[in-house]
Amino acid sequence: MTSVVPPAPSRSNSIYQMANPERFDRLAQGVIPWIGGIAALLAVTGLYLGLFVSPEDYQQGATVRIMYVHVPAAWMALFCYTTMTISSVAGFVWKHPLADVAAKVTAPIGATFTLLALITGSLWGKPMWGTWWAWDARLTSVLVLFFMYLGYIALWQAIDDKARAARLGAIVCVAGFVNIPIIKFSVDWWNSLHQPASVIRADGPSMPGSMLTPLLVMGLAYSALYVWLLLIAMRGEIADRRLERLTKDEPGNAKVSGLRKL
Amino acid sequence: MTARSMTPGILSSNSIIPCAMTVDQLAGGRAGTLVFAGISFTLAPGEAIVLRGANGCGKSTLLRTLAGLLRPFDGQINFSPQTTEGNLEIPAQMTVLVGHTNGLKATMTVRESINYWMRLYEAAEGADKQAIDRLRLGDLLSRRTSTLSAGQKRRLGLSRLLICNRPIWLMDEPTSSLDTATSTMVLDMMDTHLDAGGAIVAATHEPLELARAEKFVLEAA
Amino acid sequence: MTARSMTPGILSSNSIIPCAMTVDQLAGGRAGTLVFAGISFTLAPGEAIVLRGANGCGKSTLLRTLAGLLRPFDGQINFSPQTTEGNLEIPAQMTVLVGHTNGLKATMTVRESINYWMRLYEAAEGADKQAIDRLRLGDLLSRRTSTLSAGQKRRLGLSRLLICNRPIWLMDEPTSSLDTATSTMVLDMMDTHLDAGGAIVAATHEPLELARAEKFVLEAA
Amino acid sequence: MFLAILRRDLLLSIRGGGGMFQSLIFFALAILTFSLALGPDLALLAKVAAPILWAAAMLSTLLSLDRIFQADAEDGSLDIDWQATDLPVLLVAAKAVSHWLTTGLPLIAATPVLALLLNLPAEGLVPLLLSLACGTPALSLIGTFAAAVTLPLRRANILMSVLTAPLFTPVLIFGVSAAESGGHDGSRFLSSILFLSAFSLLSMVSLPFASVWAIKSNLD
Amino acid sequence: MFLAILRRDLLLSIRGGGGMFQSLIFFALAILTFSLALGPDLALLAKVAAPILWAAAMLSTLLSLDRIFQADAEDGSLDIDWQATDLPVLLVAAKAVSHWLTTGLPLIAATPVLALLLNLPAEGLVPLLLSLACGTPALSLIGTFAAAVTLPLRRANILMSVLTAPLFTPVLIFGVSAAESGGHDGSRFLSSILFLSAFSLLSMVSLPFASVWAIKSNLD
Ligand code: HEM
Ligand SMILES: Nc1ncnc2c1ncn2[C@@H]1O[C@H](COP(=O)(O)OP(=O)(O)OP(=O)(O)O)[C@@H](O)[C@H]1O
Ligand SMILES: Nc1ncnc2c1ncn2[C@@H]1O[C@H](COP(=O)(O)OP(=O)(O)OP(=O)(O)O)[C@@H](O)[C@H]1O
Ligand SMILES: [Mg+2]
Ligand SMILES: [Mg+2]
Repeated sequence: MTSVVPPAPSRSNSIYQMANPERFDRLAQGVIPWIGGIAALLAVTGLYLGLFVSPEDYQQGATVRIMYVHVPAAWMALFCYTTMTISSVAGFVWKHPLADVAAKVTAPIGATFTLLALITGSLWGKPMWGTWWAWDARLTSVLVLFFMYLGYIALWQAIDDKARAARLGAIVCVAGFVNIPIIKFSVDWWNSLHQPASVIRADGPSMPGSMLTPLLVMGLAYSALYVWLLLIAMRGEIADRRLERLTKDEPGNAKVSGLRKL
Repeated sequence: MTARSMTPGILSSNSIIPCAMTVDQLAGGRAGTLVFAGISFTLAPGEAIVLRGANGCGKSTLLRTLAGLLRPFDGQINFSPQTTEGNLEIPAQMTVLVGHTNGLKATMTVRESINYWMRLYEAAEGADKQAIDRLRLGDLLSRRTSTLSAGQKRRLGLSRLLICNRPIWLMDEPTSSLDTATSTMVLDMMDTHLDAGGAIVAATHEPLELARAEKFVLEAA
Repeated sequence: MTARSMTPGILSSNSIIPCAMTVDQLAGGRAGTLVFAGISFTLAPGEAIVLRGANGCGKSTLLRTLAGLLRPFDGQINFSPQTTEGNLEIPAQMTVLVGHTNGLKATMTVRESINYWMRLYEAAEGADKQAIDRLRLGDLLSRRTSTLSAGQKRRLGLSRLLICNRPIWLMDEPTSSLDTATSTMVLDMMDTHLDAGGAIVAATHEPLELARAEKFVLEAA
Repeated sequence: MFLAILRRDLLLSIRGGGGMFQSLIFFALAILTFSLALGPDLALLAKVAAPILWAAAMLSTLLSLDRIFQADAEDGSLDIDWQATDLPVLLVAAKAVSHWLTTGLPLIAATPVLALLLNLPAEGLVPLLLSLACGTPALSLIGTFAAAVTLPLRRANILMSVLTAPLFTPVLIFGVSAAESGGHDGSRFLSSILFLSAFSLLSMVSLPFASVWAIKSNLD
Repeated sequence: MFLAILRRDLLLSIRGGGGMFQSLIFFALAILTFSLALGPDLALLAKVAAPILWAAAMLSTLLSLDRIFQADAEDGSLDIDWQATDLPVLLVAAKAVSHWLTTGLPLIAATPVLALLLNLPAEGLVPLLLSLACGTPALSLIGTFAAAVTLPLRRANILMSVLTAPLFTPVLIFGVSAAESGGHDGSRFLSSILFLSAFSLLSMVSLPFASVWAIKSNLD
């Protein structure tokens, strides 16, 4: 460990000591168009099924169609945070730099999905509950989730040293994970305006198939969209770090001291 | 503990466990940027190293790394305490650092600061008295640290060395803002520590006439 | 103002209005306690005074009183600026103090700090460039001041002297934590200031080889 | 000089989680916390919305006071600024203005969104904003004065709060009164707004000088 | 070591307008301001008393966080304390305990008086106090953790608040739920109190270690 390896120029960019980001980069480059295509296809199918084929709800009328945008967005909001947590743990345990990158770039994507769920939810709430917003456990906890994403992003932005930001981000992310079950079960624990789960529940879905199918297709479309965005963002981040390393290693910046006896 | 409190004054705070430090191919830096690399030396009990070098060359960074306050990027720091029969418990921490800042709380008095360090380091009785005498803090005891002059603050900061009972002193510009008489006194204090089997690494820009010290320059290779 | 901006670079920041300072039976102190009394001296343009004295004897207190940051308990400080035709507006403030603290904002970069001082003192164009060159801050411009080493911070703190265009420099331990090369440079800077008709009062514990300086010791009478 | 200090303070306030976001975040958090604690009763919320917004504005101003002078005094930049100017009242004015720009103004800007979340009736928004616009300058000026008085007591928030709260109270009372009467009670609204403006103006012409005097007595 | 740090922090917190009074004053001020803003409607006050007390407790904890580590980091005493100990978790624990003793405990002590002012029904007091007692330790621990994470960002209250608020929210929700259900809804009260205690216990066994790890990453 000590004398064999020459001192690393900078830990923050140790990602380049491994060949593997290059391999990832090539792999991702090939896969990205395919995933994008799949996402587009699924989205078109899902929207068609949802907007034209599926029936109107006997209570809600046409507004029920907001569901096909709202529900998968809400699922992804939770899913992205879970992914971030898993990547953070992976980055922490196996010191795999790609895991840190994945966690970092998932945050803005997850924040966007959360915002989408919030906006579509309020749009839906106005006709259904007669208000854009209410301080109810479900809605509030999703808002809190949005803030958690923002906090995580702000942490990465505030700390210049990437390695340190990754370490701190990881631990903050894991600590914040306690909120995910609270969001998920908020409708069961408090009497909430929001309706309880009807798809993801222990005793199987309780929704008619004509609504369930487009909803599930939209769910798959959102997931594909996420993977697509994730890969693009990861490539971007890796390119950024490579660039940063190049500028950092400019001659003149590399003044490294050693001891000389007087 | 009990033995100590039964013989007050006999075990002075100078009864340190001598300890050698071996540094091997050490590299370190700040905020992810490498500042120094390939540093190797051995420091035996009774020895001192004086570090010199231009502003920003990494003296403080090196001292903080030796103190365990910065993660080394690479390399090793090893301590080999020389246990004798009497000293069975060896503390994990062998070094103490007095950095650029003195670590004083503005609203605490000099007396309170010293008492705090006594408890923090679980120091032997009498160490406080010795520190106060040695650094001539007697007149200042009831003063808030925020009302001390620069040199008086530094004197209080240095008194911690005598309280903590650690074998290896890491000193960052120890004599800065001290008057000539006090500087000499601090040099004496360092000599006494070396005589007692202690070791010192000090960074300085001033002459610092420490007879037994090896002198090193830290500079861009 | 308009004249200045029309001739950039010609009016260098060294075009100070020379000013003599007369101190008469000055007494002052801290928190109601008298620290010094009966101080009288005259400082003409081109002259320097070096203050020495034990820690806590009152050097910093005297400098802060001269700077107008402490109310004198007694006595007078008078300034007599030597106006020439070109300089009609005489600023009320003739002194600038660089104290123990450098007055830096942790989250501002070096460049931003210098720009701030440029605007604060309404300095002539080019003064920033000169300060940066003179104190070799070029490499550090984009660094936050919190990430500077002790000596680098001091260098930035001293650069304010070259920006503010005041005739009388009050310097509290100017060379503390500076390496030998930089200390020499600061001495040069002081010499240049004296040549340009400025005056200096500096407190120090270090040798400070300022040829033209009168040396005073501040001590209990 | 005035502009230099203003500009620097604005820079610092947006830099690295500086003061501006701090007040804003605190304002939003105070409101979110209270409405979360109050729970999902929409009618209750609408009723307490204006008072809660005013109270939160006052609290976040109160909390931001120790960044007016304390940080500058600790790092030595107050010495520099004080020594740099011939007209210390300009320094104090710059401090008060920058405090308002980084605290009062963002709060006013954030109010419409938060009012929505608090279910404030639409016709109540304009009176609320007006009352805040007339009242917050007084808060900043009083705050600057209190900060100047408590300068030597490092981070002495306790004294600062005790000093400020009595002076803040009239502003709060008339502010809430103006905000609440806005829709329906024209004469009460007008008199409250007039009082707020008079109070702000009075602060503007007197408190900066009082602050200069306080700092002068406190220099050490 | 633990005791030395605890003792010093307690000393500092009562010294010169130190942290303890600061939190207390802020707590009282927040409640007074809000009740002043709400006006003289006693029935309304009684209804919102418990939530307001909880919200004020949470806000004043939030505000006290930057004195946990930031001041120590700035004046260099964190270096000293960190280097003085072989078991850094003890240092963090001392910091969290002293934070609770100087923030959580005084708040609990002040609650009966303030509850009186807010016209809280008498039978609501004990549940409220119980819920605060079970919940505030979690707040102190979470706060210590957040302070450790944001160590290098001097006075980065914005980030601190953004990081802490989400973790505080469950405590606030269950705390209010416990305080409100206390008199009448036994099972909801019990489950909320159990949740609060579990949350505090979980924080106690995990967050000090997480904080040590965060400080280690942050030493500079
Ligand atoms: C801003 C307001 C809203 C937010 C933040 C929100 C949030 C969420 C979340 C997080 C989920 C995922 C729950 C899970 O995975 O178990 C969800 C699901 C759902 N939401 Fe909303 N929602 C909002 C408004 C609404 C409204 C107004 C309606 C319609 C009345 C609605 C209907 C649904 C439905 C039907 C589901 C699917 C439940 C399931 O089958 O699991 N939401 N919402
Ligand atoms: N907190 C920090 N973050 C980033 N870089 C830093 C930090 N502290 C110091 N540096 C940089 O690291 C290098 C080494 O700094 P260090 O403080 O070790 O120098 P030094 O030899 O002690 O100098 P001096 O004689 O001025 O005290 C310098 O280039 C400095 O600018
Ligand atoms: N803020 C203060 N409040 C009260 N007393 C003070 C304050 N600052 C300094 N003193 C006291 O005033 C006396 C003079 O202090 P001063 O700082 O002027 O000394 P100095 O000559 O600059 O010393 P040094 O060489 O250590 O910098 C000292 O006894 C000091 O303890
Ligand atoms: Mg140094
Ligand atoms: Mg001094």
